[in-house]
Amino acid sequence: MSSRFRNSCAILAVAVLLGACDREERQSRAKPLGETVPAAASPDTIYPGDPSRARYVDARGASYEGNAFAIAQGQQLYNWMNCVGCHAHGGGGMGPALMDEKWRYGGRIDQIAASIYQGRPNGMPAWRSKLTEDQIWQIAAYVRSLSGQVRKDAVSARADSVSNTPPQTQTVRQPVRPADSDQQ
Amino acid sequence: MSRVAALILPLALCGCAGFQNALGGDGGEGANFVRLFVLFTAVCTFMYLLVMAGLFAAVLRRRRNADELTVDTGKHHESAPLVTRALAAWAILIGIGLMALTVASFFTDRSNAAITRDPQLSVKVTGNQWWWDVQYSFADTSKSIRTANELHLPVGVRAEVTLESNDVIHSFWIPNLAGKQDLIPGRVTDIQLVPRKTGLYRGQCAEFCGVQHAHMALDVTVESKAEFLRWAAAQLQPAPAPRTPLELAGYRYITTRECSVCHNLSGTPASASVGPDLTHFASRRSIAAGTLPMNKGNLYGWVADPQSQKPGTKMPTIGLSPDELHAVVAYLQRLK
Amino acid sequence: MTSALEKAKAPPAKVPRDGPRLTGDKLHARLSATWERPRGFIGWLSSVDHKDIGRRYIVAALVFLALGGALAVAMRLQLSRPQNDLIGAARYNEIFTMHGTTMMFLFAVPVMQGMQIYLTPLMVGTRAVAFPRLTAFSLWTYIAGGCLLWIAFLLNVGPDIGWFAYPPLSGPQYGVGKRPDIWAQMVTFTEVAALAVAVSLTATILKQRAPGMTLARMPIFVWATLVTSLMVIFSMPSVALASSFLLSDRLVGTHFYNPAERGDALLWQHLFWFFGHPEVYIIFLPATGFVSEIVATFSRRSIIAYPIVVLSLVATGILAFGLWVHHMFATGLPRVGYSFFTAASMSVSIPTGLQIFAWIATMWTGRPRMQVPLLYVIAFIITFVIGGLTGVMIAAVPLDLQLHDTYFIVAHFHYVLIGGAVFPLLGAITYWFPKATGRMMSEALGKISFWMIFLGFQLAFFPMHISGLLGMPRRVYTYPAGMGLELPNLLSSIGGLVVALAVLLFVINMLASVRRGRLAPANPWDGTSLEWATTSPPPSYNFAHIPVVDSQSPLWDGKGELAVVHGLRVEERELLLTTVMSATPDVRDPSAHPSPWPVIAAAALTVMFVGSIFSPWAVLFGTVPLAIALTAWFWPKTKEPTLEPSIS
Amino acid sequence: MSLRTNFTDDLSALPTHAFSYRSLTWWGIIGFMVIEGVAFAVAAAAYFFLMSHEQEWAPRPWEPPNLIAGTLFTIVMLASEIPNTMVKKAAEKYDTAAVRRLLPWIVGIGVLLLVIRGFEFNSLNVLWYENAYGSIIWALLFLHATHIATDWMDTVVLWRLMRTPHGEEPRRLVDVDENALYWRFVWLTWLPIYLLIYWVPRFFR
Repeated sequence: MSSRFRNSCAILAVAVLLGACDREERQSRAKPLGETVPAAASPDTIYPGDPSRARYVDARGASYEGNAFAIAQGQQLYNWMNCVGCHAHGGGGMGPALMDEKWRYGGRIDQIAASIYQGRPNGMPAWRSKLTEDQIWQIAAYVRSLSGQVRKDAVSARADSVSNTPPQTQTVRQPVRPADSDQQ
Repeated sequence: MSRVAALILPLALCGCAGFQNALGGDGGEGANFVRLFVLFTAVCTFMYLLVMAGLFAAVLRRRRNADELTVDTGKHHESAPLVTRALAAWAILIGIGLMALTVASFFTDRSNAAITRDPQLSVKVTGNQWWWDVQYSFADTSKSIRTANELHLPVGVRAEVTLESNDVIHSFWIPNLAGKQDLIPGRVTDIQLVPRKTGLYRGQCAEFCGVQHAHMALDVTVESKAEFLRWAAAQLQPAPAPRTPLELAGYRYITTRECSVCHNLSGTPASASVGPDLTHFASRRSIAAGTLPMNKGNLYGWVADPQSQKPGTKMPTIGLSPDELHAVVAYLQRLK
Repeated sequence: MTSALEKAKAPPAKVPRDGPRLTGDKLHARLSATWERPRGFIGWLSSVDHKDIGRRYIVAALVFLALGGALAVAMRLQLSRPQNDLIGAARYNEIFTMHGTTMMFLFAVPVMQGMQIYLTPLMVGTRAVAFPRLTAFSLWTYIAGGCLLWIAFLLNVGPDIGWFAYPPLSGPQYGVGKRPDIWAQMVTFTEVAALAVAVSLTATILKQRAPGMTLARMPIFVWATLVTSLMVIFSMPSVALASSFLLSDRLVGTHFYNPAERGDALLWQHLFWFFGHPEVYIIFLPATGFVSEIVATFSRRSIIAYPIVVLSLVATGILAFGLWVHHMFATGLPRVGYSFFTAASMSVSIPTGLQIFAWIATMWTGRPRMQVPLLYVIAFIITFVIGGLTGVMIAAVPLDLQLHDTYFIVAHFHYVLIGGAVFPLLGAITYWFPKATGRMMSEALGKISFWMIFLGFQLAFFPMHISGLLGMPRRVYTYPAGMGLELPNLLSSIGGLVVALAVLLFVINMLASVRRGRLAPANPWDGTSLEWATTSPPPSYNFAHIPVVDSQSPLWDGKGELAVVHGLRVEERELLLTTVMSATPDVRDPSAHPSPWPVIAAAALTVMFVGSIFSPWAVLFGTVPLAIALTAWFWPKTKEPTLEPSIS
Repeated sequence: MSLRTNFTDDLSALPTHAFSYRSLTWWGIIGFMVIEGVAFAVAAAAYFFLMSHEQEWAPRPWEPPNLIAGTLFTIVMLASEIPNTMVKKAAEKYDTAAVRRLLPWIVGIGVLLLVIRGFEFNSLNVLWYENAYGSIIWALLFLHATHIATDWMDTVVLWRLMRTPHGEEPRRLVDVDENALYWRFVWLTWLPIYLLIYWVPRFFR
């Protein structure tokens, strides 16, 4: 066994370890207690436009994105807060679809969190002071999974409810692009 | 003194001490359980002693002809003359014992089924991770009581509890009153309770249901009919109005902020049903499904940081400011 | 070139065979050359010797016992006082899931099968198991499954759903991450392993018994092995299917357990317990086999009522399939059905009661020698009968509805599984240790650890009956003070520590005795079955000549003489097949040579199974390496066929 | 104490192979057939368990599966028993040449069956993730498809092996005989599954 082989084995093992940790970590509370607005809520992300030009990326998103526990919590909150009422199970209705590739206010997790936090014109309420930031991040993580943006090993195939979408684990990853041409 | 009692009573097995005790026998089924359990224990102990007597006699008995039926005599295949008859007798004894126990069990089962005909009170209990949603419905359909994590029952009244689950399988178990019954998503099950003695009891989820399975208890109060009616009348009232400025601040916070998206307080704008109903929260014996006894200190601890009291509970740690915390606790305490 | 027909009719070739003219040391040298595994690490991996495989099975299972035991100690520390915060809720849930899963799937069943793999060919007087490579494959599959579970646990992906993993808690919505998938796939691994062993052992027992060993002359342990192997074959497909359904619910969104889409969460419970109840007897019946062997040897007489004991084994095996609903009394099924399952559950105690009678009567009429194996048997009877009687209690619906899912049940199944299976196992290890290693275990150390285990066990588990009656549900990571639960839990924790120390002492005794124990003769206890006819430890080929049997206790009745048949080849691996009922010699059959392909196939299977946790396509692509490995496994390695066949 | 050895019979004249229940591998194959048979039976029990909750089966608005592909599959499957029996008979008569001639046919039929099986999945009128009815039908069909696939693989390997000089070995003909036996198991188990997938959802509408 060459030392290179051994090293790569070790690296692989560490990578698996970290990957598993990230995916399976169960955070029962947000790490920074009582922090303020998600940083991505700077003015240029509130309005339609190319989200890739957004100036700030909120680093906290990384600990929610692809975390199975956060996504599961987000899924439950999505139902409890009746997001289904407007967005259905991602297919959209009164509100825009969440499982396609069009994102008017940006499809990054921090941008989605900002949209939930601040609310958006034409009916999306602001959830600030209704949900904790932790919960908003969790919902954002779940919303990201609807269009296949997160790792498949962290999402659940279905909820224990009436199914009206193909299994989440089989969702094709949609490219994230602005929906400037699309008027809902 | 109470510590000494706590140490001695379980060993004495007298069964009158605990308020969550299968040997309490304070309800119809519970009493049947105690009778049947005593019978089974007696029969089983008898059989056990018989086996032990045989075992020790076989091992320790002094042998007159030391190697009567052993390899050394070459007669190791042979059987002692008594063995066949003893074997037959033993088989018959086991058979009779089992038959008797089966019959006893069958009649107890029938008696359990019989005492619970014609329910006089119907309650619906819904299991959630990790709390109980409790709804009373009455003949007058305009009236209904919704509460959580507590069950009030009038003594001697046959109550039918309908059981459902919103998420995973739970099991409804108030050992002093009756056996368990699972709450299974997609199914409706039921259990009949006939409390015989007034008192405070405790029930607990008995089917593993996730992280906080250990903290999913149910406070049971069996009281006289009059007391029950008084309780019910109080429960039918909307949430009390705030009286002091501090309570008012708490009322505002609870009914407009994070609390209101999950909890219901009748007569206020908070009308969600994700979490336990809080209308008469302060009249209950415990916080968070038996996690903490109800008192001011625990209330502060719970509202400030539920995740440290019951890690994994669905109630988030909001991060209230000290002023908000004082206000919220003040109003919660008002909810008698 | 001769045709197949001519070859089939050709007389046997002139090749060296065992017999009066080839015996003793010369035969030993030649048979060893044929039957020993190749040298080196690859040779070690390639071994198909049932003694190697059985030993590895047992050692691996004991390692898992130690791991599971460490978790038990952790749980007992957490529960030693109320409101303890030593271990958090989430971690505690992982720990009890791992404890139950490890003990049931990675310790209890494999250790029994390991003993069976080791002992069965020796007891029936043959040179190898029926399918040596399949048995080797099973070993590696089992180890891969165990490693999967434990590596996942160390990587913080340990399952946290309890060892019977009820959906919806284990389903896609509430079973978060890959934790339940790890559990379900580990089940698949161990089922594949257990089924492979069961097929191999069944064929060994039916077709490879020594000439003259009719069914009525088989040692009781072989009977127990036959019954449990058949039980494995009939019960395990059910759980394999259930766990596949669970995986597909979680991975591709099927709805087997989703009531909102016409599925049913109770489907899992039916499928699981249809396996789960027989599973208990799959663990327990081999233990009764140990007991029967030990009792006979140490009482210095054959077992009383042999036909009754055998019928009891068979009856228990059959009845075990009619009991599964008694795990589901609280689910609200129709009451009429309950009465049937109550009666059936209680009736299981009849065959077991008869077996206990036979053991006691054997000791009564014989002359018991109080050595460590027999001490364990006596402890077994004292302990197991308590577990059996509490089992009768919980078979009654009104009692079960109170006792179900409480610490009373925890006490009950530890009494039947530790008292009923682990005590006999420890006795059996002491009993057959000299056969396997050539050295005796220390009697003094053995007695010390025996008393510690026996008394520590009672201290640990008897109070659990009380805590259960006082209303303590199982699987809680903590309990409130003031309910009277403090003392029973503290006693249990102390007892648990004593048991842990005692098991450690037992293992130390094993390790020390392997190196420095007293050298053992071929038949140190004056036993009667065929494994004592060969040397300690047995040679790679087990028996120089295949023994002939004409009674239930061949060595005692042979009076120092052993009748044998001869004429098997010595340059090739060859077995003697006999007829199923009367065991008359029928066919000379080649036996497989060592091969690295079983371990490679197990590795390919591991890739496929682990991959299919993450993607359904792994099932498709994973078959390619597996098919290659299996083809290479079966493909003959010699260029030309020989007149006398071989499996190379 | 070592035992005195007392030689009795000489076994060197015993045959080195035998067909049917005298063969060791036959018992192994029976063992695996029982395991898989139990798996099918349990799957069928699960099917009836799920069905017992429903008023209609297939539940509306789902249509029962289309019959063409499944029925065609069944016909081909039954017809395959003819060459299968011929191979089995030839093997028992040690007719290596006939076995070598017939095995490619069996392999070909296997390919045909796998192709039709693909169309069967297409004709179920329900997807596995739509409801539990769809899940169990897909599971049954998939479970049986794995048997077709494994036996086909097995036959291909055997066919290649029979074409080598090893095909002249009598034991290989025992392998052929047992492979044919397994094929009988595969088509016998198909018949009830065919009814469960295609006909029961029609009868209970």
